[in-house]
Amino acid sequence: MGRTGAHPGIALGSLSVWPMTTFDLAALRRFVDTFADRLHERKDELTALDSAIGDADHGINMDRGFTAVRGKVAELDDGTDLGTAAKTIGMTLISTVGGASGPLYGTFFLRLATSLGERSEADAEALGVALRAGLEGVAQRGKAVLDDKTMIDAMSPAIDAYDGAASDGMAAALNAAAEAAATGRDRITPLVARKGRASYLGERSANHQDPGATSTTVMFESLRDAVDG
Amino acid sequence: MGRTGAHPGIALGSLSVWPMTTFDLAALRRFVDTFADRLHERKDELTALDSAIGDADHGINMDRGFTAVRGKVAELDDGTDLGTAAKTIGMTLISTVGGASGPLYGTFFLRLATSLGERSEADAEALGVALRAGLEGVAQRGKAVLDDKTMIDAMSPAIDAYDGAASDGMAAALNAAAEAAATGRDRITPLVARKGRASYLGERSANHQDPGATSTTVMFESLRDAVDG
Amino acid sequence: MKKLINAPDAVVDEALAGMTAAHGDLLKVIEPNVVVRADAPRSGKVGIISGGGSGHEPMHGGFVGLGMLDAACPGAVFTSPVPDQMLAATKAVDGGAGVLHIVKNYTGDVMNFELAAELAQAEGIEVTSVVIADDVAVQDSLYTAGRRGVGGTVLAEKIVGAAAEEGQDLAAVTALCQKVQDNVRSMGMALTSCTVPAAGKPTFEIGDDEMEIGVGIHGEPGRERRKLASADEITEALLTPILDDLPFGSGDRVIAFVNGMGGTPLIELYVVYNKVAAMCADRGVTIERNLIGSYITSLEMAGASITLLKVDDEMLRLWDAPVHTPALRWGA
Amino acid sequence: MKKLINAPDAVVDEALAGMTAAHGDLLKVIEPNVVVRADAPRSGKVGIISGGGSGHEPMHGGFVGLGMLDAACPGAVFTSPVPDQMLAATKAVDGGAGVLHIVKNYTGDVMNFELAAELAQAEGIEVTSVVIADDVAVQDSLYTAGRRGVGGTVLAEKIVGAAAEEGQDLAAVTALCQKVQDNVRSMGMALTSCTVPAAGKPTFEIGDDEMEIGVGIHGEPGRERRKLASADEITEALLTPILDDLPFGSGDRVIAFVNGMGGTPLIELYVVYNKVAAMCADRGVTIERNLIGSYITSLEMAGASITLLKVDDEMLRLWDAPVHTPALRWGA
Ligand SMILES: Nc1ncnc2c1ncn2[C@@H]1O[C@H](COP(=O)(O)OP(=O)(O)O)[C@@H](O)[C@H]1O
Ligand SMILES: Nc1ncnc2c1ncn2[C@@H]1O[C@H](COP(=O)(O)OP(=O)(O)O)[C@@H](O)[C@H]1O
Ligand SMILES: [Mg+2]
Ligand SMILES: [Mg+2]
Ligand SMILES: [Mg+2]
Ligand SMILES: [Mg+2]
Repeated sequence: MGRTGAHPGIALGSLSVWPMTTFDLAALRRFVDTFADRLHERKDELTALDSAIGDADHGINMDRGFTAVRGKVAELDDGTDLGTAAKTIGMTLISTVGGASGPLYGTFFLRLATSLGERSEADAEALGVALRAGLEGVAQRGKAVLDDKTMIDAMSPAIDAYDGAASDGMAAALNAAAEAAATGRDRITPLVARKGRASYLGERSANHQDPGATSTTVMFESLRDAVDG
Repeated sequence: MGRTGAHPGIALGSLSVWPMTTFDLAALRRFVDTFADRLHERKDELTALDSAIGDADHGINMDRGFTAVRGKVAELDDGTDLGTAAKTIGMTLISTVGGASGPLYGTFFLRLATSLGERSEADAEALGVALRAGLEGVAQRGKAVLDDKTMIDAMSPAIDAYDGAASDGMAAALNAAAEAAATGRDRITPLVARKGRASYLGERSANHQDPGATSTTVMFESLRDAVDG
Repeated sequence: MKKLINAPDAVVDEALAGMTAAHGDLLKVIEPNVVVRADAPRSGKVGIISGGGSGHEPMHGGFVGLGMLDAACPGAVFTSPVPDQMLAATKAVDGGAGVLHIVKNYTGDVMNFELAAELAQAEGIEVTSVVIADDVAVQDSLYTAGRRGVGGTVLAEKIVGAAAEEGQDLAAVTALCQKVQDNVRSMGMALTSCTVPAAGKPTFEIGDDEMEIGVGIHGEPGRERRKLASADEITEALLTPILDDLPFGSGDRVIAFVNGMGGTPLIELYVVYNKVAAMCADRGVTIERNLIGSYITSLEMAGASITLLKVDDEMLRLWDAPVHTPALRWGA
Repeated sequence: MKKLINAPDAVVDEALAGMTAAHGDLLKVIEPNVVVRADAPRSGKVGIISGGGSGHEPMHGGFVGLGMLDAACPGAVFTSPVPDQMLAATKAVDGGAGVLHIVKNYTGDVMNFELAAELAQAEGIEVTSVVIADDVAVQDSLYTAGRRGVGGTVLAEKIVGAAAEEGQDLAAVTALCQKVQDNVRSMGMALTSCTVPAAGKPTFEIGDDEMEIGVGIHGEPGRERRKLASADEITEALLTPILDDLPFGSGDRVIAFVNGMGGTPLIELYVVYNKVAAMCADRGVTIERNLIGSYITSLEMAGASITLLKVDDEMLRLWDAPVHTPALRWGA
């Protein structure tokens, strides 16, 4: 599941053909494995980014969190609905990551959970709605706005791009999201941080890549590859 | 004064001609200046030797002490007797150097002072007697014996050599002393220290030059050059 | 990386085990990694809890005990603890009079404490929070994360802990903590970086003739890199912005706190204090009490911070009140 | 050289000025550089003095005050003080009941204290001396300088200070100090060297993967250079020789002291203590009290030492007695 569906059809009320990609527990598990793998591989890179303008723990934090998440998600029954699964991810992150990224990524997945509810599958639209709910949770929790040089600057354009491409199907939308996240990550590199630890450096935070925007980009790439792959 | 005397003569009861070199306050002042200069120049070298097998302060200690001694000796009246002058050196060293070298060098000069007494000049023999009294003071105070790898291993052969050459005059005797000090200093380099801080290193103290034996060699060289100079 | 540790992942747990072994009379460690006063909960007493990343020892675990904290929540090194810890701490120390959370102003700490407070309140425990943000190296602004919480936290925990110990209620204790926050200012500097155990290498590179001015307590670079200077110049660079910020002026009475970052020996802190005393005297500021030592650290970083707290008789009385914790002890 | 100092030659004097400014209630500094208890001399009380090179802070100046030292004589960095200091200290604290000199076993310290004791006795003051030589890294021998005095000195000063404070006479206090010396053993190690300010560069070079085992407290190399090891292995390498030397055996009661060398943070000392506690338990040795912190240091050296003192009820009672000094304080 989670690949282009076996029975494509014409979406009601739409002129275009919606590829029948859906997001289900298997896709979510692939996403978690992919993201956890990549965080582990890129742990030192993320920590090095955080050394320059933070406290040298972002890679360590994310790796610790998703190692725990991977274990929890593996334990879930195959019949678990998406809301319960996403809630497990969110709760696990909150309980294991700490720092800024723990509550932020944790809230992201908790809001996803609320939005996905008892669904066992989400179509492109439902996933888009859920992702936007996640983004809003992160924004509320962290009170960061665009250009504060945080993960928001990767997450927000990613979800805008997702919405813009959603009519082309989940795979296309997630591809657009991953590319927009990377663009957002790079766009803010020259900026001076106004939120998070990097803000304490003032002008010295400019011209450094933000660790959180980087891990968020990895998250959207993992999501794309888990669905598309 | 302090050079080969202006009126050389035949020593009574001796077949050889004793050059009439005497050691007086002017010679002592030259000695102090020379030794103080050289300790200052070689401060880092002595401290480096002490870094290897001690606590990295021997050059600093000796320089501090002889800087103070130089000032005190400069203040002495020109009519000051040798005993008083040597006592000033000893007391100043004891009051300013600290560490092992303070009491040891201090005792050396205090014993010299007692031996020289109210003399205003010392001939080669009297100086030899005084130097040996100094050596005995150092040995009593520090309880080191030959081959313990301390300043004793430079001082003791130096004074033996002095005595052996005293009949050739003070200059020759001091020359022999300086050479014997250097030989003693080098002879003990391979040894394992049994006294002082270097002894705490056990076998690791072997094959390092002893700082105190080095400064003692500088002392005898300064004495030679002050008299011979 | 040269450290007396067994494995990067084990440092925090093993240090907590060492604390438990050493100070069983004062504290215990409960799941999930919460240092709790041995006699908690104390009925009718407001519970005082704090927490933050590890690597700042003795803060906060070393301040658990009579007259100071009821519990401390140590996160991973330099990573704020998770809400589960603060929730467990809050429940463990609640004696029915409510619990104050003393939070250092870092995004992570603030969010994790907030989550815990929400959960505790949902379980019926009254929780208040005061955020300490005393670092004058960071410009204060509504549009940023604001100032960091640094040395002032130690003074707040001592004074507020004394008030709770003598039975003041949650509102009074909370107001007092806010008063300390309003009157305390700090600034720090680093001669060297430090190495997060799990990262394995120094957070930043720094030349032999350089220093970082305006650092926090997480091994992060400071506001500015400068040429190494004398202790007097460094003290001026830290203390002048502190004095000017509140501002502290003639007639003011203060507690002066000279703090080592972990790798700086006490002899150097006294050299710094000597200049602090002279500068305060010049401004007519009276140092009523002082604290000199490494109490809020950044692992093995070499460097120091200075904190001044403007006090009144009441704050002084609470400062002098008995305290018995692993790291601060007097009158008991 | 990265230090918070103004000039190498000024460090000791400025640190003493800082101590005076900070702790005027406890101590004063008299010429020639002697830290004296503020209320000295105390009539009828045996005076306890110690001293040694500077660079070991808080030892000894930080231990001057109620229930510990009456005076401390700080020499230049790592250089034993001069007899003038000990003579002035002895005269300043003599309350008619005599004065005990607690001397760490270094040739320089022993000789300078000896000279001072002779001078003081010549002035009619009764002086006794006890030499502390507790470092098991050094083989004990009649033909060498013997063992160094290290961590045991701190415990001796506390216990003996308490005995003097409660009015024990010179003979009793001297015998007690000797008893502490006879029952205390220590050993230390270094991860890094330190830099004597006047020397300007590290005393020894050491690789990133190396450590020195069996170091003293003067930045000197140790008995042996080894590959860096885990905290548990290091603790075993230090504690096993200590346990075997006295020896400490099943049923023995001890004070365990884990000491930082100046540049090692507290979190690491707790990791070490965790292993010390486990090893003592394994041997059936009961840790009755502990002391964990940087109390006898080598400037900014990273490293640690371990000290065990076998105690009886009387020594424990004196350990627990009130002490109020800049660095150690309880019960007061
Ligand atoms: N207020 C905020 N809103 C959104 N993201 C934030 C905020 N503060 C920090 N971040 C993100 O968190 C990242 C740092 O995470 P991490 O290093 O794990 O936590 P900490 O800063 O507590 O050490 C930053 O790079 C940034 O992208
Ligand atoms: N017991 C002793 N007898 C004679 N000389 C000694 C003795 N102990 C040490 N020394 C000498 O003192 C030198 C060290 O002096 P110094 O470094 O100034 O003192 P410290 O060892 O106290 O730091 C050694 O190199 C050695 O030559
Ligand atoms: Mg971080
Ligand atoms: Mg030396
Ligand atoms: Mg962090
Ligand atoms: Mg020395």
